[in-house]
Amino acid sequence: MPRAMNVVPNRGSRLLLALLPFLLIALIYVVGSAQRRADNPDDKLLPPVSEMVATSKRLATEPDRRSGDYLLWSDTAASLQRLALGLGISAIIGLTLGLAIGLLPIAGAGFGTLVAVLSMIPPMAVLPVLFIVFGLGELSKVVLIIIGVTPTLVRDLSLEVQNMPREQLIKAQTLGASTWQVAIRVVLPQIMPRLIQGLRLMIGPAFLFLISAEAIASDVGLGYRIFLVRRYLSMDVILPYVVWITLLAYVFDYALVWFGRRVFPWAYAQGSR
Amino acid sequence: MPRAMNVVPNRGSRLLLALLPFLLIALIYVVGSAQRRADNPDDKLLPPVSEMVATSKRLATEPDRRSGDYLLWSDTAASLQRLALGLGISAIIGLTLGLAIGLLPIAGAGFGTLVAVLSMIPPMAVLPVLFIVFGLGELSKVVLIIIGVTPTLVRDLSLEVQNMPREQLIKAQTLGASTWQVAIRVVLPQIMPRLIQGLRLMIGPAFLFLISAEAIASDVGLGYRIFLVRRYLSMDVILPYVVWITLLAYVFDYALVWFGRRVFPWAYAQGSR
Amino acid sequence: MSTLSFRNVWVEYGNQVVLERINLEIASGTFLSIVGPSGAGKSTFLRLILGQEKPSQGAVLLDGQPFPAEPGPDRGIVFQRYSVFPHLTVLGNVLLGYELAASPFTARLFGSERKDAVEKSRALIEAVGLGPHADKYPSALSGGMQQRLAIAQALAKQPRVLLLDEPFGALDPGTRAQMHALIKPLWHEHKTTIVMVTHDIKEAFGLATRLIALDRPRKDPQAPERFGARITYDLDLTRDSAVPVLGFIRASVHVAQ
Amino acid sequence: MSTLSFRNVWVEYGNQVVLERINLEIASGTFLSIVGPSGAGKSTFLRLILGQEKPSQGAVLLDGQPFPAEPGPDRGIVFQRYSVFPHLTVLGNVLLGYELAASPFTARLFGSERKDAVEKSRALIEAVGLGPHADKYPSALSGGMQQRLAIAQALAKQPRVLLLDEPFGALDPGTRAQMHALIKPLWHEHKTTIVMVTHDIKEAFGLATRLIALDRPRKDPQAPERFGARITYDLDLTRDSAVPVLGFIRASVHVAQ
Amino acid sequence: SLSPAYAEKKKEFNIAWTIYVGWMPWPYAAESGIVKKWADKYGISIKVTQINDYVESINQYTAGKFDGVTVTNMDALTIPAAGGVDTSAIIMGDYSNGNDGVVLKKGKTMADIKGQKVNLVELSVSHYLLARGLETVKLSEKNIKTVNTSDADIVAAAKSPDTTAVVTWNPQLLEVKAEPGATLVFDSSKIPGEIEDLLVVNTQTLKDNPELGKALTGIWYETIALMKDQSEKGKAAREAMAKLSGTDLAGFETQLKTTFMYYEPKDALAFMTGPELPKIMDHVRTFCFDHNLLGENVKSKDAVGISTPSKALGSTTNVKLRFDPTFMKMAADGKL
Ligand SMILES: Nc1ncnc2c1ncn2[C@@H]1O[C@H](COP(=O)(O)OP(=O)(O)OP(=O)(O)O)[C@@H](O)[C@H]1O
Ligand SMILES: Nc1ncnc2c1ncn2[C@@H]1O[C@H](COP(=O)(O)OP(=O)(O)OP(=O)(O)O)[C@@H](O)[C@H]1O
Ligand SMILES: [Mg+2]
Ligand SMILES: [Mg+2]
Repeated sequence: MPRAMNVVPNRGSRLLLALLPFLLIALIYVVGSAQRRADNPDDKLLPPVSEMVATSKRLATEPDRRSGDYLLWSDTAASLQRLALGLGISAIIGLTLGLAIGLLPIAGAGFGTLVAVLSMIPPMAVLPVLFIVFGLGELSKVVLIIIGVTPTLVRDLSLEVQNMPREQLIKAQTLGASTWQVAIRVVLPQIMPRLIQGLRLMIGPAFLFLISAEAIASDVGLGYRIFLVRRYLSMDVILPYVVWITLLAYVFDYALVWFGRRVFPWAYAQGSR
Repeated sequence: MPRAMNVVPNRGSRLLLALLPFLLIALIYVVGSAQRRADNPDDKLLPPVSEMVATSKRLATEPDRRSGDYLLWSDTAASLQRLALGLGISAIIGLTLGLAIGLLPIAGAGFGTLVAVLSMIPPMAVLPVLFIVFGLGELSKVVLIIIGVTPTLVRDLSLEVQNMPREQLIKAQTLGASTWQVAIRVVLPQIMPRLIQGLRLMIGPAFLFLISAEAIASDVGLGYRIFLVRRYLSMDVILPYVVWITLLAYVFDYALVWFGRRVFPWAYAQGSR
Repeated sequence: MSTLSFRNVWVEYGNQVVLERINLEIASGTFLSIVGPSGAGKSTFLRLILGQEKPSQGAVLLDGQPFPAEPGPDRGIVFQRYSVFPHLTVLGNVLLGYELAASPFTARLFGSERKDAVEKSRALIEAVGLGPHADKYPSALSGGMQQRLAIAQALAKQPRVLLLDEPFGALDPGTRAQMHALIKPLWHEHKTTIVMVTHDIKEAFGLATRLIALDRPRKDPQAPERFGARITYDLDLTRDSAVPVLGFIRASVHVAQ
Repeated sequence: MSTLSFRNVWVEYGNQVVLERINLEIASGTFLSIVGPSGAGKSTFLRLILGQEKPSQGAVLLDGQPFPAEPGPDRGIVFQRYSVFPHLTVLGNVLLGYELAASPFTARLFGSERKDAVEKSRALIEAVGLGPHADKYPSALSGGMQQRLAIAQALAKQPRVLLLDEPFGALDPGTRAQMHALIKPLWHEHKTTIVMVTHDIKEAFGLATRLIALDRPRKDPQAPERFGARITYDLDLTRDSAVPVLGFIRASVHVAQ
Repeated sequence: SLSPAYAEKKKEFNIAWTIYVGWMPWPYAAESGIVKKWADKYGISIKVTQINDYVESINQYTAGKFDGVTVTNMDALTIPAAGGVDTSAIIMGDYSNGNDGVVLKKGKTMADIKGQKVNLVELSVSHYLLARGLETVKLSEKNIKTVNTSDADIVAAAKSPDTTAVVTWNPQLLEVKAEPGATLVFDSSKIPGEIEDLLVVNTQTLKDNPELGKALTGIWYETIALMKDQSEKGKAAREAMAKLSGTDLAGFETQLKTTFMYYEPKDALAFMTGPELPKIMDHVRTFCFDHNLLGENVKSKDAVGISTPSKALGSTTNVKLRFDPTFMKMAADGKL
C-alpha cells in the first residue's frame, strides 16, 4: 500500500471525485426539500428543484407583471454594469496609486499608512456618509465597490512594485530612463499580471459590496431582487439567483485568467525571472 | 536634480508625510462640520469633534442606565468574541482542508473544485438562508464569518502546500515519514506563517461579515449599535465606532505580525529556503 | 548485500523515450558517479532507484527484490536545493529522522528517548562540522553548510543507498572542495552505496569508484525524442588508470547535430 | 578620455567600515577585474561608480568630474541575475534603450525612427548571437542567452563605462566559456572601459587587462567590522607575465582568524 | 433543526420582537420581570428576543424558529400565512395613527408626488400606505417610481440631495420629517385601523398550548397599563421603553401620540370582532395580490383564507391567518 500522499487518481476518477460533493449536496437538498414539503405543502424554505427551474424560466423568459421587464436579464445587466464600473475604476486607481507608492519613496511615505488604515475601515459602517456624499443613485453603489476593493489593490500592487528586483530599476536608469519612463515602460507592464490576479481575488468582495449596496437602496439588480423577495422567503427566486451570481463570478474569473494569459504571455511562461 | 524615484525622504520627513493626509482629512472634517452646523444647528451628519468625544466618553465610562453595561465595552467584547470564534474556527478548517487538498491528490480532486465554487458564492446573498438554517443566536454570526473567510483561506493554504518544493516531501519520505507525519511535521509548520498572512488579509472581510450579521439580528455588538443608531443618524456614535473598529482591526493585524515573527522566526529570516 | 540491479530498463513519457535498455549491476559499497548532458535522464535514473518513477519496461531490483514504488528510509537523497527543512534548526533537521521512526503518531520524542536521539544527532552534526551551529535555522547557514546538514540528515537513517542529485552544483569552487573532503571519509566509514549525479567531470573522477555516462547514442534531428539515453561509458575508477568496464560503445550510428 | 579616479574613498555604514582608503585610477579602455572574498565590498565598489552609493569620504571622478549621484546612460551594468526585462522580447529589450532616449513622454518609437532603431538593435542582437531568438521572451532563453541579451542591451547605449557584477556566476562552465569568447571581441570593438567583479580567478585572469583584489588586510576577530577592505593586489595583465602595479601590499598587520 | 416548531406540548416558548413604538412593551416586560411572572403562573417559560431587522424576525417565525412574533396585519398575511404557516393574531396592540407617513422634499401636497422617485421599504406597510395615498389623489403606482430602501438606512437616504420623496415609519419618520423643507403629505391617521400592530403565534402551537396565549395576553395588558399610567412609575416605564428603542422619553412620547393604543382589552376586542376588520383585510389582501405578495403562483386573492370573528375571507379550505379574540376576551373578562 503506497502512502496516501502518493496515490494519484487518474483522469476519470478525478472527474468523478470532483463531481461527488456536488452530487451529494444536490441529493441532500432534494431529500430535505421533499421532506419539508411532506410536512407542509406550502413550505417555501427548500422549494423542489422543479419549482426553482420553473421560477427561473419565468424570470428569464416572461416579462414581469409590474414592470414589464425580463427580471433576470434586467437585474443582471444592472448589476454587471455597476460591477464593471466599480472594478474598472478600482483597477485604474489601484494601478496609479500602487505604482506611485511602490516606486516613489515620497509617495510611499505619504500614502502608505493612509492606505493601510483605509483598508481597515469596514465600508458598510460608513454607508450613511456615502449616501449623503454620493447620493442614492448608481454612483454610491459604484463608490461602495471602489471603497471596498481599492485599498487592497493598492496595497497589493505597491508591494509588487517594491518586491521588483532593484536591479531592474537600476538597469532601466542606466538605459537612460526617467522616473516617468521607468513607471510606464518597466514597472507598469510588469505589475499588470498582478493586477489581473488582484482583480480575480476581488471578484468575490466586489460582488459582496454590490449586493450590500443593492440591498440597501436600489430598484433593480441581483442583490435588490434577493433582498426584496427575502420578505416572502421566496427561496425559489433566491437560490437560483445565488447560483447565477456564483456562475457569473466564475465566468468572470475565468475570463480574467484567459485575458491575462493572452495579453501577458511572458508572465505565465515557466521560469520567468 | 535626481530622479523622483531616487529621492528618499529622511526619517523626520517620512513621519511628517505619513501624518499629512490624516491631518488633511481631519481639517476637511472640522471645516465641513462647522459649515453644516452653521447652515443647520441640528445637523447630525457631521457632528463636531467635541460632541463625538463627549459621546465616546459617555459610551465608554458611564454605565448604560438601562442595562448597567458600559456600552462600548460590552459591544466590543461581544463582537470580538464572535470575531475570534469565527476566525479561529476558520483557521482550523482552513488548515485542515488546505493541508488535505494540497497534500493528498485524492482530496484535491474531491474538494478542490467545491472550494473554488464555494469561494465564489457571495455570503451576503445567502445571509437569509443562513439565518434560517443556523438561527439567530451567536452561531449564525460566527457561521457567516466562517463562510466568508474559510474558502479563501483553504484555497490559499492548499496552494501554498502545492507550491512547496516537491524535494522536501520526497526527502521526508526518505526519512521514513508516513503521510500523517509529513502532514504534521513537514507541511503544517511550514504553512503556519502563510496562515498568519492569510488571517491578516481576512481581518477586514471578517469585520465586514460580523457587522452585517449583527446589523440584522443581534442585541449587542459593534455592528448592532451602528445599525441601531442609524435610524436616528447619530453620527456622533457611528463615527467613533468606525474609528474604534478600524483601530481594533489595526491592533489585531499588528498582533498577528508580532505573533508570527515570534513563533516562526525562521519564516521571517532573510533568504529562507 | 544491497546490490542494485537494472534489468533492461526503459522509461518513456508518452512518445518520448528518456532511457532505453539500461542494464547495470551496482555492487554494495560502490561510489557511482553519473555524468551526461542536460536532459539525458540522470535525475530520472535516480528517481527510478528512489521509487518515485516506475520503468515502463524492465525492473529495478535491490538485492534481487523489487522495492516499494515510493521513497522510503532505505534510500536517502540529497538534492541540489531544498534539501533541508527551513522550519527546523540544524539539530531539529537531523533529529527528525529519529523522531519519525520512533513515534508514528506525534512524530516527537520526549524524555530519555529524546536524549538518546539528540546525542546521536549531535554526533552526526559534529561529523559534518556543524557542531557550533546546531541551534541555527537553515536560513542562517550558507549553501555549503546546508548541504552538509542534508548529508548528516540522510546519514541518520543509515540508508543502504544514498542518492546525490548534483549536490554541490550550487556551491562555489572553494566550498565544493570542502564538501569533497567531507564526503569521502563519511562514505568510507558508513559503507553506503552512493549514486551521485554531477555536471563536474573532475568531481566525478575525484570521488567515485565507478563512473557511468548517460547519453543518446543516436540523435535524429527530425525526431529527437524517438531515441532514449543509454549508458555510453562505464569506467572502473578503482584501478590505477581508469579502465572501461563495458568498453567503448559510443560510435555506431551517430547522425550529426 | 573617461578615466575613472578614486581619490581616498571610504564607505561606511554606521559603525561598519566597508571600504577604506581606496585610491585608484582606471584608464580608458581598461578591462578591470575585481576579485575578493564575499562581503569584501566588490559590489559596493561598483555601486560607487554607478552613482547608487556616495562615498562617506573622498570622491569618485569620471574624467576629473564628479558624476551625478544616480545611475545614467553613460554607465551600463550587467548583473548576475534580473538583468533583462521579462515582459519584453529580446528585440524589445534592446530597443528599449533607443526608445527611452528618443521619446521622453511615451518612450515608444514609430515609423521610420522605429525602423532605424530596430535595425540597430537587430545588429547588436546578431552580434551577441541571438539573431534567431529576437522575438522570444527572456523566459524562453537559457541563463547564458539572457546574459548575452543583457550585454547587447547595455552596449546599445554605448556607455563609457560598462560594469559587470559577477555576470557569469550563475552559468555552467560550458556556457561560461562561450561568454568569454563573446565578451573579449565586443570589448575590443567598442573600446569601453569594463569593470568586472568575479569569483572565478581563471575568468579574471583570462579576460582582464588589469586585476585588483579587495580584501581586509587587518582582521580583528573582536570587532570585524572596524576595518574596511582595501586593494590588496593590483596586477597589470597586459605584460607577458602578470606584474603587480602597486606591488604586494598585503602582509603588514594581520591578526590571525 | 430545520423542521418548524409545530405541535406537541412544550414548556419553552420563543417570541421575537423588533423596535417599534407599539411593540416596546415586550422588552420592557421581559426586563422588569412581568414576563417571568406570567409565565410562572402558567407553568411555562417564555423567551423574548430582539431582532434588529424586522423582515428577518418574520422570516424566522415563518421558518419555525419562533413561536410568536410582533408583526403588522399585512405582513402577517404575506409572509407566514402566504408561506403556509397557520398563524393566529391573539393581541391587537394598536394601529398606526400617523406613525407611518409620506414625506415630500419637493412639493406640498400628495398630488405633487407625481413623477417622483419614492424611497421606501418596498412591499411593506409603507408601500401599502403609499398606494392608499395615491388613490386619494387619483394617481397610481404607474405615476411614480419606487426605490427599495432599507429601513435602517432610510434616514441617511432622505438626507441625500437626490432623494425627494420618502415613505417610512417611526422613529425614522420623525427624523425625515425634521429635514428642512420636508412636508408630511399623507399619513396613516388618514386610514385609521388599516395598519395594525399585532402579536401573532403559530396556530398549532397555540392549540396544543393554550397557556401560551393566556400568559402572553396577561403580560401585554399588565405592561400597557403601566405604559398608560401617568404617575412616576408609568413615566419610568416609558422612559425605559424609550431607551430600549434608542431614543429618549420626549421622542418616545411623540411617537406614542401617533399610535392608537388599545389600552383596554375590551376596545381591542370590539375592533377585532367588529365589521371593520374584514373590510380592512379585504383591502389589504387585494393590495397584496395586486403586488404579487401572496406568491407568484397564486391565481386569485382568495387563495389564502383569512378568518375574522365576524366574517371569513377567501378560501375556507386553506385558512392560514386567523384573528383569534379568545384571549383578549379572557383579559376583558378578567379571567386570566
Ligand atoms: N514527468 C515528466 N513528464 C514528461 N517528461 C519528463 C518528465 N520528467 C522528465 N521528463 C523528461 O525526461 C528527460 C530527462 O529528464 P531528467 O530530469 O532526468 O534529465 P537530467 O539528465 O537530470 O537533466 P539535468 O542535468 O538538466 O538535471 C527530459 O527531456 C525531460 O523533459
Ligand atoms: N545598505 C547597506 N547597509 C549596511 N551594510 C551594507 C549595505 N550594503 C552592503 N553592506 C555591507 O557591506 C559589505 C560589502 O557588501 P558587498 O555587497 O559590496 O560585498 P561583495 O564583495 O559584493 O560580496 P559578494 O561577493 O557576496 O557579492 C557587506 O558586509 C554588507 O553586509
Ligand atoms: Mg537532473
Ligand atoms: Mg556582490
